[in-house]
Amino acid sequence: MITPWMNAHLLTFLVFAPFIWGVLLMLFPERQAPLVKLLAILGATGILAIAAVQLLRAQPDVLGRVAVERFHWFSAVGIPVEYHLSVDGLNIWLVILTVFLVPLTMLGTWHSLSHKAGTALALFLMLESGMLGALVAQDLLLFYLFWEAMLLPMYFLIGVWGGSERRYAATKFMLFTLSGSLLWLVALLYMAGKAGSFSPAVMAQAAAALPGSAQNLLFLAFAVAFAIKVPLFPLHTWLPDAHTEAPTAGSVILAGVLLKLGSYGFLRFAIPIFPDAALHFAKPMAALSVIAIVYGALVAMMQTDIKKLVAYSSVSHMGFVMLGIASMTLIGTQGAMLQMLNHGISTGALFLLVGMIYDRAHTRRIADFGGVATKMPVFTAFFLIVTLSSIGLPLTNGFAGEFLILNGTYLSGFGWGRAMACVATLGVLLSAAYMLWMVKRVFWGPANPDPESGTAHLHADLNLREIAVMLPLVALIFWMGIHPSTFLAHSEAHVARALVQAQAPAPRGAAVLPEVK
Amino acid sequence: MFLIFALITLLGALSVAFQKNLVVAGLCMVITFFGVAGLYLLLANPVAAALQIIVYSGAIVVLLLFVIMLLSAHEEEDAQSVHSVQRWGSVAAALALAAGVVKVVLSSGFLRGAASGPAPANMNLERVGTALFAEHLVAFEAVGLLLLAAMIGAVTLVKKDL
Amino acid sequence: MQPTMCATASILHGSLQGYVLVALLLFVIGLFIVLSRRSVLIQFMGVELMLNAANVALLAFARHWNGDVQGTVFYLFIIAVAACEAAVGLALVVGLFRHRQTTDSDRADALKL
Amino acid sequence: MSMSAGELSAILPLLIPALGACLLPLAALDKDQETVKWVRGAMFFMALFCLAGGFFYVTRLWATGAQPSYGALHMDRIGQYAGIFVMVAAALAVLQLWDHLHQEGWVKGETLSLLLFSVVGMILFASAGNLILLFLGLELLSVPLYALTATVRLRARAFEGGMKYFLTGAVAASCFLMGSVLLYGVTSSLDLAVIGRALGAPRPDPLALAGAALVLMGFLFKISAVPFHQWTPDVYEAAPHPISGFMSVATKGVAVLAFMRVLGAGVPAPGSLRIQSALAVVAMATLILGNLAALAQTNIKRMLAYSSISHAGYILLGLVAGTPAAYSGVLFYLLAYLAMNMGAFGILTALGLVGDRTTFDQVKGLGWKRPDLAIAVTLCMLSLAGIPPLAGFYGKYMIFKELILQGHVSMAVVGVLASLVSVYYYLRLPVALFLEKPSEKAEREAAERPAIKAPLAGAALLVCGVLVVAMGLFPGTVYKVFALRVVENAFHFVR
Amino acid sequence: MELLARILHISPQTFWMIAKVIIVFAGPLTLAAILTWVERRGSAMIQDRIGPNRALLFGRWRLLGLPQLAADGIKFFMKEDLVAEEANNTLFWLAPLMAFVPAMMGFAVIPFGRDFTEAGRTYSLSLLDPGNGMGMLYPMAIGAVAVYGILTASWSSNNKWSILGGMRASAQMVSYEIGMSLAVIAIFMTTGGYDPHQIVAAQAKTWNVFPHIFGFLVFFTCMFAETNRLPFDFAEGESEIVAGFHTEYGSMKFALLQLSEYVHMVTAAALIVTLYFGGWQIPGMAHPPVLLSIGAFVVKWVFFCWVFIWIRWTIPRFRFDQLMFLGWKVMLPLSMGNLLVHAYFMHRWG
Amino acid sequence: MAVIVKKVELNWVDRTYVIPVAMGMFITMKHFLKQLFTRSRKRFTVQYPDWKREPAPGYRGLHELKRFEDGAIKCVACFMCAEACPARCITIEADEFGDLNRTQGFQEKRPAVFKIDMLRCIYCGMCEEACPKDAIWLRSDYEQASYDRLSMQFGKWDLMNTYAERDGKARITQDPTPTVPRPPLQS
Repeated sequence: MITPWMNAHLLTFLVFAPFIWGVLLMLFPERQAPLVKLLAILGATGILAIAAVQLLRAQPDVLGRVAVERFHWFSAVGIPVEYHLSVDGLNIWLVILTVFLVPLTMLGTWHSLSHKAGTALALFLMLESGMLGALVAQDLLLFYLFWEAMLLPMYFLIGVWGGSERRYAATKFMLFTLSGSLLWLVALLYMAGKAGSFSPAVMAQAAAALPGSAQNLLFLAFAVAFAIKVPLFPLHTWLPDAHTEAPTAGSVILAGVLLKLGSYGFLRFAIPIFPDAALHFAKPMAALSVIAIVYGALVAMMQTDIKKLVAYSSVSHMGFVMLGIASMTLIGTQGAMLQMLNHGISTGALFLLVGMIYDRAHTRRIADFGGVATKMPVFTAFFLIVTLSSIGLPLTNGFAGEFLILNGTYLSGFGWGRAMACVATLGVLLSAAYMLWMVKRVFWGPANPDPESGTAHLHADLNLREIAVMLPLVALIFWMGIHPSTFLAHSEAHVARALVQAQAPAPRGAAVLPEVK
Repeated sequence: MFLIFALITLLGALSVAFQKNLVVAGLCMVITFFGVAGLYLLLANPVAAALQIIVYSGAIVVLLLFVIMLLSAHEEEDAQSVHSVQRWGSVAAALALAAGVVKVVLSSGFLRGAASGPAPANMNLERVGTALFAEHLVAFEAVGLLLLAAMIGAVTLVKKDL
Repeated sequence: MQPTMCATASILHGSLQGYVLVALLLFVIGLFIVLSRRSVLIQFMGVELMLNAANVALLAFARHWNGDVQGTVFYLFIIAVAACEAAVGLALVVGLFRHRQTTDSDRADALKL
Repeated sequence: MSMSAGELSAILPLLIPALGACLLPLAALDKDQETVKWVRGAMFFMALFCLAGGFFYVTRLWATGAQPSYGALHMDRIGQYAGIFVMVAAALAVLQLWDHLHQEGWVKGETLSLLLFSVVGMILFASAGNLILLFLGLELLSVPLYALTATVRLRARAFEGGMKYFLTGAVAASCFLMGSVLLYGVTSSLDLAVIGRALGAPRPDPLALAGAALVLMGFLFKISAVPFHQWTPDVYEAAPHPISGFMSVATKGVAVLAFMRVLGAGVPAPGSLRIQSALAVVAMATLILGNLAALAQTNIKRMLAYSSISHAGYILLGLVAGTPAAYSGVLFYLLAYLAMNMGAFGILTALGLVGDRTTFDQVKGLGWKRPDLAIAVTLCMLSLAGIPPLAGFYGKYMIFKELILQGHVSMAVVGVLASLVSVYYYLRLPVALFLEKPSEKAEREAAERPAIKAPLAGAALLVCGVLVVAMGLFPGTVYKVFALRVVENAFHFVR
Repeated sequence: MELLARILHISPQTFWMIAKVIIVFAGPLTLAAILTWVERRGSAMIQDRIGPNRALLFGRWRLLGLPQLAADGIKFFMKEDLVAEEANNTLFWLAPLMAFVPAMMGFAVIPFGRDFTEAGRTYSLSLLDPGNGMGMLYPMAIGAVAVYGILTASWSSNNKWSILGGMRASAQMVSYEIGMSLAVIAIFMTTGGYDPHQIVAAQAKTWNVFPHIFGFLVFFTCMFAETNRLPFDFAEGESEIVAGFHTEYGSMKFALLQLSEYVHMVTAAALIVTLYFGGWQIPGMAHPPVLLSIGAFVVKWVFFCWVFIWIRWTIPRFRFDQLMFLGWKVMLPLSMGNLLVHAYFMHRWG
Repeated sequence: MAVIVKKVELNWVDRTYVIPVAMGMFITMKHFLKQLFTRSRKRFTVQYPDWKREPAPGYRGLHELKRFEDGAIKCVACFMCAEACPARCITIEADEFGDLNRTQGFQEKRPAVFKIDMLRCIYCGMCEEACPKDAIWLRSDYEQASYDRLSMQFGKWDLMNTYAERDGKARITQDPTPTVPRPPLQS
């Protein structure tokens, strides 16, 4: 009896089950924290299981969608708003990534939530709801609702369970994100007024009828909102603060999923609705992405805090994603898709590892460590694998994504594309530099002799729970590096469709559409 | 006659504005009200004139003076700081407003075109009463409520052992 | 020039224009009192003058519309309202005075940004 | 002289609370009201009972779709909407008053009576069809509020706030009156519809314009839009918390409703076009000033007061857009505003912040003690900030969308930026509640004070929180059942 | 009338107006002056005394003490005119006038005799002709203003007692005016008009005092309050506040204040007669001759003036809280009840 | 000696005031009518300038300054009366005469000026109470009126001579030399 219902309302279930589960968890008293943690992890795992099984097993329909829900929700002020959720090739892996990361993170941070764990986990589940909702929403207003709804749990996660500067970081995060999205809302409402609908397809038609300058402005409003989330270079300043101050779990999810929503927004909405404008702005976007790559890497190199370093490496990596999207080529965009997943996995894993060492040493300063390898060999092994993946060593996932992106950029239609690809390649080198330098300073060499140092506090290597968390991640890293087409296959058609709209007026770009397989 | 009453009204009001002494200001108010009542008489509305005197002069200002005497606040207190900005600002604003008013009145086509028609019969209580209880019954009841509310409010505010 | 002279003359002789002018000037004076004076009681008088100004205009208009009885009815209501305001306002003045021993609105400054 | 059933049904929603208001002082005559709990309970129950009676009556009217009128009193959709709106707000306020007055040690039946009078005035104001009733409604709603502001006489600031409210309110009422007199003079009619038609003439007389401007001032004062807003923070700070909440919600709402009736009576034309542009300027100023001033506040009540000013700005934006859809958006917004602002003010009572101790410092860390209340108020705050998917978002959404559709994109941008600013100060309350540790002094004080019990206020707050969420989840239903019907049935200019 | 007018070379209306003004101003004023004597003599007799009898006219005729009037007048004129140093000079001077003038004005609407027609013109025996639209509202308005004389006098004296007197007077006037108005309104209602002429004409059959006995009681009591006469003379209650509002007054200003009280009394008596005792009507005579009607009016009028004095020397002064109690909790409900009962009966049978 | 005042409880008839007032008016009218028909000579009133009543023994009228048999003033200018006077109407200037000490006993002073402002005096008798020498008495004379203020300032001689005629003493206008020994001061 539950199966047919589940099939019909799978997405609704996916979106709202974590939320309801979280609300239920909040009802437990504080002293039963272990039980709550267990329940939370079980719930999240259950959702992961359902999502993975149901989504991957389902047969896609004509439009490549594996699950759809669509009905009229309400129509305030004359414009109908639809409750339209669907999972297709563009978002299926992101959805699975999300449901995958959440239980892992919860398990990985079992001990790090010292107080009010129940509330934190509940917020975490609510955050999962928001992210899943935003990923599967196909109606722009619905998307906007989920988009904003993600903010609050994250805000409180940073604000309550964060580090010493948590209020500053949380407020900055909130205001940055909101300022973008509110302006976007204006553009959104404008478009909705023009189109009479919140459906992206209808909107795209309406947008095509608008004059070019209007399109550009509207696209900018969309793009700025998404770019803040990504974050693209000049708008990135909230990210290091948020990452540094957030608790480990928050950082993982922030890096793993939240940032992806920005680039996903580009792919799903901004570019399909305003293809002309997107093309018009492709070059500046690419330029900004390149700056982000190089700048992020350079700044990361200067960091003394491991977590901040990882945070800036995020800026750099997300710059790759944006570069791939901005290249407006199938190959580049596919690379971006892959890079999104890569970054989710590897940076998430990095943050988890940083959290693990922080739980032991209570410090994250690079200078406080040294010779960790001697004390924690298993941990070092995992860290090294993830680092290499982050650098983009062939056979790890990072390589596949970055390669495709650089390839796409090189082939992109606009001028300076090759130069940009070259400069971006520099980013890869730099990432190797900062990561390996950090690894060297932290893990190798003699143990830090200072009894107050972080190394001195490291007494135990990873326990079984932590290994259990890391193993699937490492497995994924290699799987994606060796056989990326598992992940690329789903999205190809969609990316192509999105890009065809963008490329149509510019046959020059269409000419360079290569076959991936 | 109009001119006389109008002048009484306006000069009375002006002297309220510039009178330091609260009681004298109150008495100037009474003068103003008399001027206004005179205007009402000229407007063929003796009922209004009588009520003006009964209610405004007979009740409201008496109450006001009563409070002034009760609080023995006969003189306006001296300014704490030099409020010349506020003072002159309000003078300027008032002058500007007055000029605006004159302009509006002079430029109003409606007023200019208003010929003084045949003098209507004096307003009397019968007509007023009929209108009051036929058309405006709801309003009348509302005023009753308003009075009650004001009474309860005033009692609530100042009764010693409420 | 001529119309102005004419207007002046008709105002002086108590045309509708004249009454409205007097009413509005009275209104402005009342407003001025409220704005410029410091004593709450005088400000209160200013409010009463403003209500009166409305009354003058009202009855002038009522007369203009052939002795429209509605105007007088409205006038009655306004008087009642003025009485209500007087009651509550004076109660507030008395209460304020009990607390702070002043009727000066400038000194009632406990509530500020 | 007998009344027809229709006339009776038109006046009954006013009559029920009025009856309660008249009877309550009799109950309050009992000198034992300070000591005997059941007397107090009976008074509060009576007030709630009257409100509930009125409420059910109006909702029945609403459900049947009847729009009776009695003379110039039109109990049409606007009136009924106002009735529902005001009575819900008043009921929430009464619930909170029970706790607040006990905390302040000033439990008086007269307070409830005045509240009910104000309720009657508000409904009258919103359902008035001619200038006389409109003015009387205005006075009947304000005069009790003047007194209510100063009602807890033990507080030193009470009278000051009351005095300020009275003086400014009386001046505004005088302006309103003068304006309506001028309108009457030009049109020879007191009927709003006739006046509206006359104002719609291609070139209205300057006198009529002056009158319209003065009337507009009166409304703007009640809505607390910017040049006429100075009273708001002082009065809200001085008044008892539930009364502040009630004032901020009901007064504004009713003023907007009445204003909509006045605007709706006149067919949009050159005259009203000028009013629209004036409104636009006012709305912009209100938004900017309200939000910026709210940033600087340390007192929760003052912050909420400035926030209510800024919300006046959003509402005015809706009126600027001026289409039926915008009007219905405003109506939805008002409902949302009712829930969220009553909740926001409710937290003060629910946490037992007595007197002037309503700064952010006083609530630091209290969220973990009463998580249910804190979550509810956080929801209200987020809704005030317009964060989806809560009720406040949809209100803003509808207004902004109409605004954009009408081509006022820049205004929408300003509005959006303003609401961005507002997020900062709205978050300060959740931040203080959850994110900050109480200062040692506050903890010591809290330990010395007896435990605060505010079950009713807490319940009211939770109700508000639930309403905020519910309206966020089912905006379509609320919109269709409440907001749209008003516009469909009460305005005759739906295009 | 025509003849007299022609002799004076003015129109009959003007002549009649002048004549009326003279009558209306001279009549009450004279009566008031005489009343001061009556008060003294009457009080003396009530208290088993003789009263003033020392002043002799031309050193010979005692005339029951009447020359005392002239002596007093002369004395008032001759006395030194003192103004307290801290007093507000202007208002101190104006106050007696402000008390006196309204007192004189109140009489203007009272019809003191039957209208008569001569040479096609109707002459009505009241200063303001009927149908002026003010009717009985006029004396009520004037009565309302009368308090300013007392208030101004009391405040401008800058004397504690005076101010207390003034405050009492203002509170008292405001309180009693309401009951009074409601009582009068009941009469308006039953009469169907509010012009004194109409009211008098409507009393041809029955005087209002019979149907309106409660209204009469209220009105009568309120008149005492409005005229500041004992038992309600709180403005000057000399046992508590020296001489109240006129503590600082002397000489002619005091005389004016004192006289205004008497004029008030005269007007009040005339009002009572007009409203409740049929004015100039004589029971049993439908159309009395004009002079007879004037006579009837004067007789009633003088009688009520005497009643004022009579009561003064019978009843002691109330306490202030009793006064307020009486005004708000007895007079007001009573007059309201009166109004409602009459309204009911009119609705039922009228 | 406390007086117990019983609170009068009014019944409802009394509280209407109407009937009691009517009764009172009836009483006053009775008096009025009775007087109206009584000849004035038969009324109780003392028609003052013509008829005068002898004041009661304790009456406090105009002051007298007492003197010894030799005519010298009893007052020793001790200022007690001036101090005691609530109306502050007594002005004294003392005069020393030490050389006459022996005949005078221990008395060293007498008033050079003893003035009472009769416009201020309230005839309370405090000076009489205060006087250690019984030198000032308030007696029966109550007819003091004059046409100017100055003549209401009673000096030492006025006060000593007012009752002289009535008591059969000579009027004096200067202090006589004391001849009779004074009684010694009581300690």
